[in-house]
Amino acid sequence: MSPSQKKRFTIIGVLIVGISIATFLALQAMQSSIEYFRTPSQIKHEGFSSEQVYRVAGLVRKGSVSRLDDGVTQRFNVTDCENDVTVQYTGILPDLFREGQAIVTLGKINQESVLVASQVLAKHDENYVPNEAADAVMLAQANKCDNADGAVTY
Amino acid sequence: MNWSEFFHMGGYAFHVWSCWALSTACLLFIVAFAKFRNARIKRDIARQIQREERHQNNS
Amino acid sequence: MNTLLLYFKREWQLLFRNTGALIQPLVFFIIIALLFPFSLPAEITLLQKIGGGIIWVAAVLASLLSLENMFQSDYQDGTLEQAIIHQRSLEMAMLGKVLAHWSATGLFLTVFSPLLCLTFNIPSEQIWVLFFGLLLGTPSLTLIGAVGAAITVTLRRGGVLIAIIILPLYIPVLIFGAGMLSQSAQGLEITSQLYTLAAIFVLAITLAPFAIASALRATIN
Amino acid sequence: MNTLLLYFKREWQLLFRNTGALIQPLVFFIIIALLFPFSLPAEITLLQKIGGGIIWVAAVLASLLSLENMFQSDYQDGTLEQAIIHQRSLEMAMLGKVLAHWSATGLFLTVFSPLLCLTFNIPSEQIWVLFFGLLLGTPSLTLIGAVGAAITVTLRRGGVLIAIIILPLYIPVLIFGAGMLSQSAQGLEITSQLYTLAAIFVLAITLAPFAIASALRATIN
Amino acid sequence: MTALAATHKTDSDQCLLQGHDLHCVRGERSLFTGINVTVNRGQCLHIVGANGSGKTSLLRILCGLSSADSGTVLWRKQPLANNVDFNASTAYVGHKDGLKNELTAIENLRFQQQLEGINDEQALDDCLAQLKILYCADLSAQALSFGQRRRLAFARLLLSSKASSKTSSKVLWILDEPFTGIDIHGRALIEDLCVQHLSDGGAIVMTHHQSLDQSGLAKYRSELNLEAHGGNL
Amino acid sequence: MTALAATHKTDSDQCLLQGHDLHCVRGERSLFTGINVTVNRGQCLHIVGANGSGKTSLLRILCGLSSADSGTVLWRKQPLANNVDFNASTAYVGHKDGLKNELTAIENLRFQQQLEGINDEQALDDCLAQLKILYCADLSAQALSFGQRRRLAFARLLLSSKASSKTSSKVLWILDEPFTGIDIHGRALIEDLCVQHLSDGGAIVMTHHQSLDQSGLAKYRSELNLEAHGGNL
Amino acid sequence: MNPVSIIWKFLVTVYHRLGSPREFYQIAQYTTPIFGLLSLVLFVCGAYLGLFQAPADYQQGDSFRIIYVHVPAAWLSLFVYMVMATAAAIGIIWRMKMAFVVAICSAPLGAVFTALALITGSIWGKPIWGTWWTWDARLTSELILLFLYFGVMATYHAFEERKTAEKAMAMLAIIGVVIVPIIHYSVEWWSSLHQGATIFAEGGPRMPADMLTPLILMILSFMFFYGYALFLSAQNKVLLNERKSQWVKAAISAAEK
Ligand code: HEM
Ligand SMILES: Nc1ncnc2c1ncn2[C@@H]1O[C@H](COP(=O)(O)OP(=O)(O)OP(=O)(O)O)[C@@H](O)[C@H]1O
Ligand SMILES: Nc1ncnc2c1ncn2[C@@H]1O[C@H](COP(=O)(O)OP(=O)(O)OP(=O)(O)O)[C@@H](O)[C@H]1O
Ligand SMILES: [Mg+2]
Ligand SMILES: [Mg+2]
Repeated sequence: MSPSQKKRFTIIGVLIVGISIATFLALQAMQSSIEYFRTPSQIKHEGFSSEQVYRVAGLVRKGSVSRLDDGVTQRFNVTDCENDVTVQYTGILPDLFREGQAIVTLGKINQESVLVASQVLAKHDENYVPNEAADAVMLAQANKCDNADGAVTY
Repeated sequence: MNWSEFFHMGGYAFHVWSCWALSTACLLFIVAFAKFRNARIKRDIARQIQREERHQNNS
Repeated sequence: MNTLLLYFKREWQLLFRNTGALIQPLVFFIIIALLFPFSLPAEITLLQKIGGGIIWVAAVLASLLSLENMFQSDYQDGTLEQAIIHQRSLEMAMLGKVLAHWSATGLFLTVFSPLLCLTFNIPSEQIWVLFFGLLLGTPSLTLIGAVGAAITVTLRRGGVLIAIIILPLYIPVLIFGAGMLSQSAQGLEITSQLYTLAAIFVLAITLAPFAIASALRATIN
Repeated sequence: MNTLLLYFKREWQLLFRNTGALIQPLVFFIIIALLFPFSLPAEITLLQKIGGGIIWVAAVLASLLSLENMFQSDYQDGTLEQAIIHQRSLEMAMLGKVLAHWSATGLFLTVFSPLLCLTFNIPSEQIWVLFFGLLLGTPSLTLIGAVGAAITVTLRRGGVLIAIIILPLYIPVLIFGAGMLSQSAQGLEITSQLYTLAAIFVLAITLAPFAIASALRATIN
Repeated sequence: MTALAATHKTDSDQCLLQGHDLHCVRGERSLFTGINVTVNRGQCLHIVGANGSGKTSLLRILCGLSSADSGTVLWRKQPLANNVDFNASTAYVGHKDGLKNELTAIENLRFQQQLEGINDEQALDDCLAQLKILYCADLSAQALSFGQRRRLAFARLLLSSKASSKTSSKVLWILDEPFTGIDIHGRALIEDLCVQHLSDGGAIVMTHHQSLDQSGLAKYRSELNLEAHGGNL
Repeated sequence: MTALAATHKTDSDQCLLQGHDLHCVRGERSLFTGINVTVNRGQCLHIVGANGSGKTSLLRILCGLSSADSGTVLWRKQPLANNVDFNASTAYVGHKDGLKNELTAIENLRFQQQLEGINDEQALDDCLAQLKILYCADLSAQALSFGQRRRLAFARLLLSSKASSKTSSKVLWILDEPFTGIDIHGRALIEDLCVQHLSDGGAIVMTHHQSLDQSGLAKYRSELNLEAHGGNL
Repeated sequence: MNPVSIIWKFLVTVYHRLGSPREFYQIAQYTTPIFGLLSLVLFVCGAYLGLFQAPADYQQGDSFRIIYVHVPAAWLSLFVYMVMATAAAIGIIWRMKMAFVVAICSAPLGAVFTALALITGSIWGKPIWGTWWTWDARLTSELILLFLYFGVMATYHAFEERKTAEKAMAMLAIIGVVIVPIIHYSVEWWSSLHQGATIFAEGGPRMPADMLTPLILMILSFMFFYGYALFLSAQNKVLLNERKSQWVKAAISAAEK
């Protein structure tokens, strides 16, 4: 083998080894997916500190939406069908906000275990359905927790 | 469906129309810009050819 | 391998000749540590909360800013030309240079980060997270940055161009590195971020030397 | 005066040749603005609170970092020698250079600061305070910095030395500038800070040219 | 030095570097076209041409720093790109010295030597002495005068040519205006070194603005005039 | 040019620059001691010496860039420091070109002209044409070849010497190895320009490694050999 | 002769003809209007179907019609990057002049598509999510893509010598290609606010045909538009690069008369 060829083989070898290690590590990373938000169950099990800002995601619990006395603050429960977190929010809610909708909220949890949200975002899924066929779908969505037999993931 | 209802877009007029308008405008701009540049390049090259011809006639 | 070590050694020799370059990251750190308390409203918890983020930003800026010099002086005095002509493996030579560069910026920075953390009152579990994050992240920053520096070596004030080129590739490292910090502050797992940083590092260290060498060959002519 | 204008003009000409150098502060700003959201925990009000301070720090860093290039390239290609030999008033010539430099970093920065404030959600009264603070403060930063740059011009990587020399003189500007901001956030008077900044500026612009010229004459031989 | 001659004279192949139909464009201008060069052992190719005629450009193409717009360069019949043998056998001294200002003269040389895997302080001193700059061995390169720097660059060239490790003796020297800034004695010195190199079976490609007729190189010289190769100035 | 000659020939004082007992130390070494020089109008002072003997150092002392360790330099009998007349009457071309890479050739010249408060595009073209580099007027200095850069530096010198404003015509040229990198034609060209300048009543201080005996400058020349002045190499 | 080798031969011919600037210029003069026309027709059909015929979504109502510009722009932003990087690689490996032209002409187009995807996405997100921006994986990575395009353009224009500029730009384009899979899979790898795949979802599109058809039409229209714009600007670039050559002068003189 001439020196030039030897060099070429070394390069190829290095590339193959390096890329396969990188792929392995990347796969390992995928195993424990990085979370943009946490679920109510996680909050429940791991506890919370009132200093921390939490981003919690889940479905709006059916029949939990209520308006406080001041007329602008709303309260509702966010659920993953196993545990709930009560959320309190002052401000304009996204248009998609409704019972059974998946949402993401951001805020601190106060002494009464109520998450005082500074932001409420709706999470739209990948299903597009015409208006005419909507009723059944919407009902199914709102009753998702009733139909589910475990935690719903988002 | 009548036109005003159509333009109203179920209350999302601003969002829908601004997106569509912006997209069309961008696409049109790309084409216009390319055509404009084409004309300018051709003009410049033509001028250069003329200059060279003049130069050759002189010498 | 020998080439790598030699270049590593020479780079360090040059740094020692020029103490200025050696203490650059430290000075930079001190500057940041000094400037922020002076310029932020006087709330004690504030610094503690944003301290980790600031340190990461400082690390990114420090690597970004030291990049311009990485190949520039070699290019100007002609040693780079010599390396291109003579070096059997330009990749190895440049890797040596880059690693020396990292050890003088990234490693330094990492080693001093706990000190900075203390001045920011950051809790000690977080200090470790920050430390390992920086240890894993800064080599990638330097390696990726070196590619940008190599592409722009012939340009006189390439600094900005490096920044523009490199920033998109820096952001992921920053996201995972700093993300690790805020995750751990919330008591969440950080293994996934660690793996990702490691993957980025391995990828960078295998590919960057080739990218650097071919960028240098392509732009110097 | 003519010399001043000519040097001012040429510096701008050089900057325009090199768009990189021209947009440097802007890019720097964008980078800082980008890096912080990536690296801080996700709180919307946080950025708003520390935004002003970050912008001041960015301004200080931007002037600090652009200093190294101020006389270096002139020294390396020999134009500085030419100026020393030929210029009847080296002071004026260098003042022209420095002002051009300021207009490309400090002024730019100041002009763009409101935009940055918007992305940080800073309230609009504060934007004005920040704007005028920067307008008054950045020239002093550049002038003071230029003295440091002149002292270190013959050193290869003088950047750090500049930083060390200059930082003590920068901190007062920073304290009064950023102090103004937190004062006004609490609804307090800010005239005293404004006067101090103005005094610093006048002092700097009278003394700096002489300091710069004699530093250059002394170090280049 | 005789070792170098002995090992290589046995090669049946005398031809080191070949350029076929080289063409170089810079900006809008075509500097030269249709250049064919062959560099054999024991030959000194002198490239002449006015300022800006493309001498430096040609040299840089020949040593692989830049690539021609068309045409090929061969080293011992192999293409230049990624040619490890070429890297090991060629030395280039251009307008830039390739010296580190922060290091002293001898440290600059030492680094070059270490790259070749050798450790021989004596050789460093010898090289400096040969170019009569031993007295500035411990000055940092920054403190050297213009001519002293050029001499130091030459000392480095010499060092790597002398190196006795298997593959790394430089057979081909590529010199861009080697006598720039060097005084009369130094010039004679360098010419002698070149003659020595050539008679040992090495080859040289150089540019120089004056004629080589009077010098010791005259009998090895062959000339390539770039102005004859269609550059349109 | 004749204007320059006319105005200045009437000066009773022919003596421009004087150095008394100059002594220069670099690092630990004393480069030269006891140097006395006088430069008169119409005189070309040729400083000779081996590499590293201190030619460049002397030139820089004479033009006020650095100061001697002892001894004084006088310009028209006045000390050099803060001497506005000196600044206006001297031009220096050293190893560094003093060109901005980012600017084109003609822009580099134009800046020089503007500094003298003149605005005359024709003159710029003339200077470039005189040095035969008009064809690269619009190339950025970075793209120029080594020799072209040197020529451009010379064009700038010429430009400021020609300038017709009151005080700013350069009477004294200080040239450090002016022929470096310049081809044979260019060299003849520059020699002619120097002769012209001398015969118009200017003066030149220069270093050059070869003898000036053969050149047109021979009859204006006086030589100062640094090696005779006690530098201990 | 078997069909495979015929096709192969044909491809090789096309490759060589497209590889020469002159041939490319001539071919482009015929193909450009075809691409433009196709794009226009598809756009009109898609817009008509999408704005008038497609039913409103049950949740988003009429705001979902933004999909017909958002998704084509977003897809194209990725597609253009792939084309650019491939062309850059071809240019570097086989030293093909036209490949660099394609790469550098794609960059601004890609940047526009990326900017469109970002802006339309933001406008859409405001009513639907309740925010126009959040630092979520999909949005962030798309923003990085925009910066990458800027970097590629800036690199090209920073160098004076064109050959160097092309190589430097190509290198950066190739390095940046890692971002494309990251953007595409970001919604799966990270729990993200942005929705997952609708069209290529598991078990077929999650969308009825009368919503899907206009979407497909619009995507095709954008694709052809990209081809059209690419041809236009590549022609400009070729003219500019080769303006000293004889054939350009001949072509321009002919057009003048
Ligand atoms: C700034 C905000 C947004 C950005 C940057 C963005 C970016 C993107 C990108 C890059 C894609 C292409 C992904 C791929 O091909 O793999 C995409 C697809 C898509 N986006 Fe967005 N998007 C944004 C907001 C939104 C919003 C608010 C919605 C609607 C709720 C939306 C709905 C979609 C849909 C339906 C697709 C097609 C999915 C498919 O591939 O089937 N996007 N977006
Ligand atoms: N971008 C450009 N546009 C036009 N011409 C250019 C460009 N870059 C370089 N050139 C020209 O290419 C030539 C480069 O020549 P090169 O440096 O090879 O000359 P040389 O023969 O070595 O000259 P010298 O004797 O002065 O060293 C110069 O004439 C220069 O003007
Ligand atoms: N710090 C220092 N310590 C010792 N010697 C020094 C130092 N700085 C410079 N020198 C010496 O001073 C001299 C400077 O010489 P100068 O540049 O004036 O030489 P020159 O005559 O112009 O030479 P050349 O012909 O090579 O241009 C050199 O010999 C150099 O070695
Ligand atoms: Mg040359
Ligand atoms: Mg000298």
